[in-house]
Amino acid sequence: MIFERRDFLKLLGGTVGTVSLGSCGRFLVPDRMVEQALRGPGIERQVNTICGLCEGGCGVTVRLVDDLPVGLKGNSRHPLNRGGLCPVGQAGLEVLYAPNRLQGPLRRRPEGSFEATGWEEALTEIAKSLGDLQSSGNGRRAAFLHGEPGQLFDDLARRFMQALGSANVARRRGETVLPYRLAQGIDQVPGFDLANSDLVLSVGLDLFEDGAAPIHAVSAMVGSRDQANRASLIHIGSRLSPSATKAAERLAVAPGTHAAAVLGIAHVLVREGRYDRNFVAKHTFGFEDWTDDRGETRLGFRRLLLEQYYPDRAAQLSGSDPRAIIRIARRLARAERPVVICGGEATSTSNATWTTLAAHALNALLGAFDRPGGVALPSTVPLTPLPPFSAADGAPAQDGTGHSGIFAAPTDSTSFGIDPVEALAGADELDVLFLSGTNPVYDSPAGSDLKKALERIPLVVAFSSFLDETAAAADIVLPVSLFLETWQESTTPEGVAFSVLGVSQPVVSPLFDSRHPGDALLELARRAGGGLATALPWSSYEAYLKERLEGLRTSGQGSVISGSFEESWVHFLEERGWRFLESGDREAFWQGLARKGGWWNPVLARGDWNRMFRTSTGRYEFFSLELERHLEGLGRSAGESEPEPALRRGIESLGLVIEASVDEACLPHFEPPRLAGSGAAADALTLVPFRPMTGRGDIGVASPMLLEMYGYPVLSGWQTWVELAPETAHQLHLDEGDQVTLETEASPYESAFEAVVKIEPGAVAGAAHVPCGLGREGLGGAADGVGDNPVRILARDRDSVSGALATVSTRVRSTLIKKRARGGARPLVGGHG
Amino acid sequence: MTAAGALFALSPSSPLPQPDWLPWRIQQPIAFNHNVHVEELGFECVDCHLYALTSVRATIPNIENCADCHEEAQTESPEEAKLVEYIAAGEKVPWRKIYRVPDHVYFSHRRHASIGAIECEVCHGPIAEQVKPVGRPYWRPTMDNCMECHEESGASNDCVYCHD
Amino acid sequence: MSAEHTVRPELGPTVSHDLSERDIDVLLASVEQPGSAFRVVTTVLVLIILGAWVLFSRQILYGLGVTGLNQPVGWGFYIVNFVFFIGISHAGTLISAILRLSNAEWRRPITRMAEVITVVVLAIGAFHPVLDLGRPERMLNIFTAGRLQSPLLWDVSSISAYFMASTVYLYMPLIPDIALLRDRGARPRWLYSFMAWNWQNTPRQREVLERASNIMMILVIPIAVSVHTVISYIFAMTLQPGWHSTIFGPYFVVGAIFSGIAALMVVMIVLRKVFHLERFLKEIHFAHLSKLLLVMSLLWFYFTFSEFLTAFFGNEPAEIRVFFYKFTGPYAIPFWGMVVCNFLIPVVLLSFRRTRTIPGIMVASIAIVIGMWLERLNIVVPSLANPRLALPSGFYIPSLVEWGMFVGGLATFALGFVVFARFFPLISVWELREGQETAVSETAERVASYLPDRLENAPTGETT
Amino acid sequence: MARWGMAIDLDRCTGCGNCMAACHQENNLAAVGPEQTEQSRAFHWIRLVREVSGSDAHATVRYTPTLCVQCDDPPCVKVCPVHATYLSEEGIVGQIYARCIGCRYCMAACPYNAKVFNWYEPEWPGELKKKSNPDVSLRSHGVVEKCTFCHHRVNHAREQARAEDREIRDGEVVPACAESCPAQAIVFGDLDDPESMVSARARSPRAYRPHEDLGTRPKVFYLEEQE
Repeated sequence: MIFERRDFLKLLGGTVGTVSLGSCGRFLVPDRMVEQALRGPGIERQVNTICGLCEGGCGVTVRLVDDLPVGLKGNSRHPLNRGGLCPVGQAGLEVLYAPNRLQGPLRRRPEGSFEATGWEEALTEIAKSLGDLQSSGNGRRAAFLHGEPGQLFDDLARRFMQALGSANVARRRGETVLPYRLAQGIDQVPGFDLANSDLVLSVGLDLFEDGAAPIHAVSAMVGSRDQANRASLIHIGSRLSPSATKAAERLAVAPGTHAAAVLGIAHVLVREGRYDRNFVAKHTFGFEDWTDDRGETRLGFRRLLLEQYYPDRAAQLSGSDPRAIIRIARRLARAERPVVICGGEATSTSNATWTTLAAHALNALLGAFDRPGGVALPSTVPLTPLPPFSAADGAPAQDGTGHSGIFAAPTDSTSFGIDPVEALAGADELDVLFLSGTNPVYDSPAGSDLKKALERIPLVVAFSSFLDETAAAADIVLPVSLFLETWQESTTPEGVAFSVLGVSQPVVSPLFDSRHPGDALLELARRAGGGLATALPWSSYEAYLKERLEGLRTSGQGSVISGSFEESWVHFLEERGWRFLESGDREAFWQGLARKGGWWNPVLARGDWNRMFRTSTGRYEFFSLELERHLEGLGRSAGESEPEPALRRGIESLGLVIEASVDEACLPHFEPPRLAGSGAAADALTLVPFRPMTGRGDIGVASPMLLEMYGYPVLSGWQTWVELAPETAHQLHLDEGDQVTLETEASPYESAFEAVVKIEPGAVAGAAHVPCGLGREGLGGAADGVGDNPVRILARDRDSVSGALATVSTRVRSTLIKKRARGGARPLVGGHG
Repeated sequence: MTAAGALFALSPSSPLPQPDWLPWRIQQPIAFNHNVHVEELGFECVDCHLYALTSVRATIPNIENCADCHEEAQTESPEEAKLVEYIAAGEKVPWRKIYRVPDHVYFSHRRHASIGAIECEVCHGPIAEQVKPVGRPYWRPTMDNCMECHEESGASNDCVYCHD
Repeated sequence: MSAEHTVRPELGPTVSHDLSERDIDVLLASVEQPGSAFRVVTTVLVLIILGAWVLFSRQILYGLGVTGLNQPVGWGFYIVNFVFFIGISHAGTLISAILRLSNAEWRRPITRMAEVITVVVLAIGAFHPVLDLGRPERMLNIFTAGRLQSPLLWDVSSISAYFMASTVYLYMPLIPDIALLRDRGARPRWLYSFMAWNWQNTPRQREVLERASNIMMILVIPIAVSVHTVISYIFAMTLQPGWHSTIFGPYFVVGAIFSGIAALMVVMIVLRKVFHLERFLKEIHFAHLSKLLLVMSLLWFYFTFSEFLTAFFGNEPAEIRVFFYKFTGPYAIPFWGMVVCNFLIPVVLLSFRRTRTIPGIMVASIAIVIGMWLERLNIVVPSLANPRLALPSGFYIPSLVEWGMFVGGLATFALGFVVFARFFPLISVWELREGQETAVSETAERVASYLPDRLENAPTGETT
Repeated sequence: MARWGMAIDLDRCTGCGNCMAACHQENNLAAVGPEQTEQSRAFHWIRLVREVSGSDAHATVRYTPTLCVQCDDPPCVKVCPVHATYLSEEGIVGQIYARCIGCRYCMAACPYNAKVFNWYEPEWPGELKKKSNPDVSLRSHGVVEKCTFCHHRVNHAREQARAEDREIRDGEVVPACAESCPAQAIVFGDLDDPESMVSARARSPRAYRPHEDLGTRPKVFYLEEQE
């Protein structure tokens, strides 16, 4: 098209000379591209790649005019999003060109401020430290925390640390896998086959905006289906999210009480006998009362349900409506292929593990395992295994010699795991810390502690595209190339039923002096030499990816992402035991993979119950024997030797109030959520932080568009809001548009959280829902000083069992600081036209 | 009257040849000779303006194209010597565009030259006969001019076809 | 009412008294002895106007963003003031034409001021839409690419016609007075001798002037009516609730005349005081005008009542939203303020002889001017603030720039008068003189013609 | 000649906001910033309008993607004094930014509040302007703008179709909002072609047009939610 119009380019053309005479000598858009754009023929090209802005890894198609990217859209062939693209993905180019991106490596001066440095100097310095650790055998004094979406990067980071002799690697992820381990014996969040389900019960998860792959949920449940066989959604939650408004049935429950409602539903299913008897009989454990080794009768799930969770009580516990509970249960029973998915606020509480167990138990009652539209385990991605290596000090890190890393739960811990940020904040004896793709100082309640810990660590290396809160606390900040500038991969997001591996290819050469963290790690390994260099021999991250992904070709499984016809053809062949061989040689396969944007395997291995249930009983465990063992172990370490008292002691150490029997603790049951702050005060609200669609991916706030439409469902932009139910607002004498502060008992006044009131009819009374992602500082972009960060005032609490962070943990009081100045609500009207 | 006549003669819309010193006469860095290339050497327009039929912009050829023949001087022409210098230095020739439309106008060469089968000469005039670069458009791309031609040729004058 | 002015028919066509030289001195005092007060007032007003333009320069630099306008309230003070000022303009030419046409003899000292109001205020009002344009530099597109289908273009035509007609209509009766000033040697001489158009007061000239005036006064009435009707069409031609109303044409015209007379009264009272014109602008004039005002107030109420009753009774959701936005919502204060100012205050003050005094009339008139401004605000903003779709209702808080331009507009209005008074007599000298020469006899004749014919003059059936 | 129209299936729409973002990027909309947003000047050519019925816990909320409905009898076109907004041959209500004088009469006349105004010169922090779509001109301050049904995409499709000497196929033109919708709630096409997807949806018993009572004959159809 006519590019002269682009006055920026004219301007740029004019200033290229000036800039090149200037100190840096870097052009944001290379000369060649400016020239092309000004005079080029206007030839359009479309390149498929993967969005790297959140953990979802949707396929995107980049539109380039004369090699300049001018638009992003969803890749219509990508199995995850099928052409859809969320606002954050749409903002990809705004992030790419964000004026506040880091332009080169930064190094902290002794007095504290940053100075620009080069990659050469920065890498040399880091490599030196690594070399020292290596030679002194102090590899364990290094740690690596990352939040990169791809499994392959995680592998690389682990190998890197392992070669260094350290087990201190952790990846921050969305959902904790513990409940699935307890019930199913698997170490992953299983897939939920939304695309074939006819009824999805979402417990706490705002399926269409939150979760690992919301666009996948929309396209699988609605987009790719016609009117007749669309999946209905039932939503159990405290907030009236857009998902909740679209749900066919909605059950409003008080924050943290989802389990009660879910168990109420289970009660109805069981009492009316409308559960999958066949599945329960064949593949589950602990449904009926059972007798243990010592001959004692233990409580079964059935009896627990029937005795405890009759709808009236379930409704009373969750503050919901018994009739709705019965209605939902019957709807589930009527459905042919229902599935239950749990997440979001339901798994952000101190009782999250039991809540997830309860929700997952519904899947078991419904026989949803291993059938279309149910719970599935995505097939393993057949990556080329990493070549074996021996670590520098000859001792692989997790060798059982006692050093299992700082990210493993300490031996005296009551919970299975520990939140990696808390672990890091509490760790001493660290010399080097790598942080990549994560911003815990900002988004973790332990952030302030972490910040102090970072000051103690001699060398903190942060990989980041922006000088975010965490990078600002690092010693060396290495700028990261964005997904449009580099090779990158993304692996199956949590909860997706098929396996997918997206490949992101560079569309433009890096605009700034940035690299992919993988490239930097490989370079570091080379420089540090020794075991590191032998363990990580690849010349570049691209070469590493190429080698690992070669396995996809040789395995003959799955196929490169393709159109719907080809895709169903592959499906057809593979279901009948055929193997669809990808086009010939290695290079051609790699080219095809890059061109199409990825690989996927839609085929689900069916009937493999040993893979599905890897518990000690080989069944789905309503009664979790592993949990029992854990609790008993806790009791034993506290000095009890007999199983029964040990179990009781173990439960006590969790700080629970289970009255009936100890067996309940090992079964899905309702445990009241722990909420810090005075619950007695009449005006206390439960603070429920949520992640809006626009808040996905921490770097989303680099985009003015996202900020402007941050709260589009409640017509809000550039501010943090708090959603209150009408009756709650009325009680507190608040109106739409009022500005309030939310204070915890612990928080001093000056750190009180500020927000603007939005009245949400249909939200649960007594809850204050606030969006995360705003209240940024020091990013240097549009987001600075916009809104507030609720994480700041959260009480630090964790899930009693898994040790994961609990963010629905705090009670707050609201104080009006400013009445609505103008605008605000109008009499609301229904109907249209 | 004389003054008015002179003004008219020098005005950008005058059909008379424009002296080089007029500010609105666009000067090119090299006095390219279309005549030699087209009439004598037999090049077609699209041999150098590669995208005239297939894309939005015809593009002005630059050293990549010119280097095919002019890596070394073919003649004694001082103008060619300049080009050879540019090529040797690997520097782009800063050609200046003569036909421009504003930002809010969509003009596609393909639409006109290829789909509409309009000869290049209709807008660009007898460019092939020129021994020196032209200093101003033969046919000025004003809205009136566009619409007149559209009217005559039966093309649509609907605003959104060209404005966005 | 003094006795000497009471003309009884039986006295016949006698001239009761002449306009003395002293009277003429008083009438021309503002021109001949402007004094330092003139300079001070002019300076102050010019400073205010300059201040407004300094504020406005921000709008020129940055665009309309400096106003308080937004989506959905895209029109605000500029349009409100446009309608308001154009409304005021109806005081003048229209009133004066009607009074002249109906031979209302008491008009003579009033018409000039009325006509000046029209011209000054029209110029100010017509400028407001230009202030309101996002791209004023493209204003000429209206002429090069105008579409007659747009009510805005009707407006442009109608207002420019009205402005032309009013200017001519102001100027023509001014010629004999300019000639008088020329003859008295007022400075600057070139101005008066140029503008006097060689007026020698010959019978032929008088005849031409009279005929031209007659044509103009007939011409100007439909134009004036069209102006405000067409302005109302800007609103009424859209589908917006609160605007899409057939009553709007007459409603606007009535409102315009109403506000115009009130503004005229204010101007008359002020100038009477400033230039000591008590002997010329007498209570009888105010009494007549205030009765007219009272009638207009009632008429205004009638229209308003009809307008809102239909909206309320119809109970159409979009309409009723606008209705309650005004009655009980955010615009309750402007709305009820308007009712009080336009109806309660004037009706109470003007109905009773005890309050129908000059101060009473002044208060009522000022109230009406404010009330009518509020009415324009009530028309423009609430309809825009209440979209049909389920959007949040809009709000509008005028910015400093808009207030500045409003004050600047008022100052320009005052300045217009000051400048006019500096150069031209505010009361038509020759018309007063003519009145004294001929009016009494003409009136007597006319009145006699209304009375039963005398027997001896009666046409007899036999003769025909 | 086509008569472009759109059908939005509210039963499919999940209120995800992707259409807003896609439109924003496709049509080079500039964010207006916090102060202006506070002043109610933020704009989107398509936005999710939220309707709440009732005010208690049983209240329901629904989201309707709202855009210029491209009336066949557009109230805005009637009032434009300078032919800056007009009804094109193919039924798209065009907005010619270079002609617009910024009187905002069309905004006042539009019963759908579909038009927005550039109160200030649009701002592009840093180099954000670089990512702008070259097919869509950048607006300046003081002009009205609105959804164009992505008519630049229509033009491209028409050009392509004519180059291949054929008619534009149904589904060949996809506006940015429809393209990005993961629920495939938005269908675009020729209303005069009875075979087209959009005609089929427009004939659905669930179909309605916003404010049909006003006689504006919109070309955007909504399909009522079921249940």
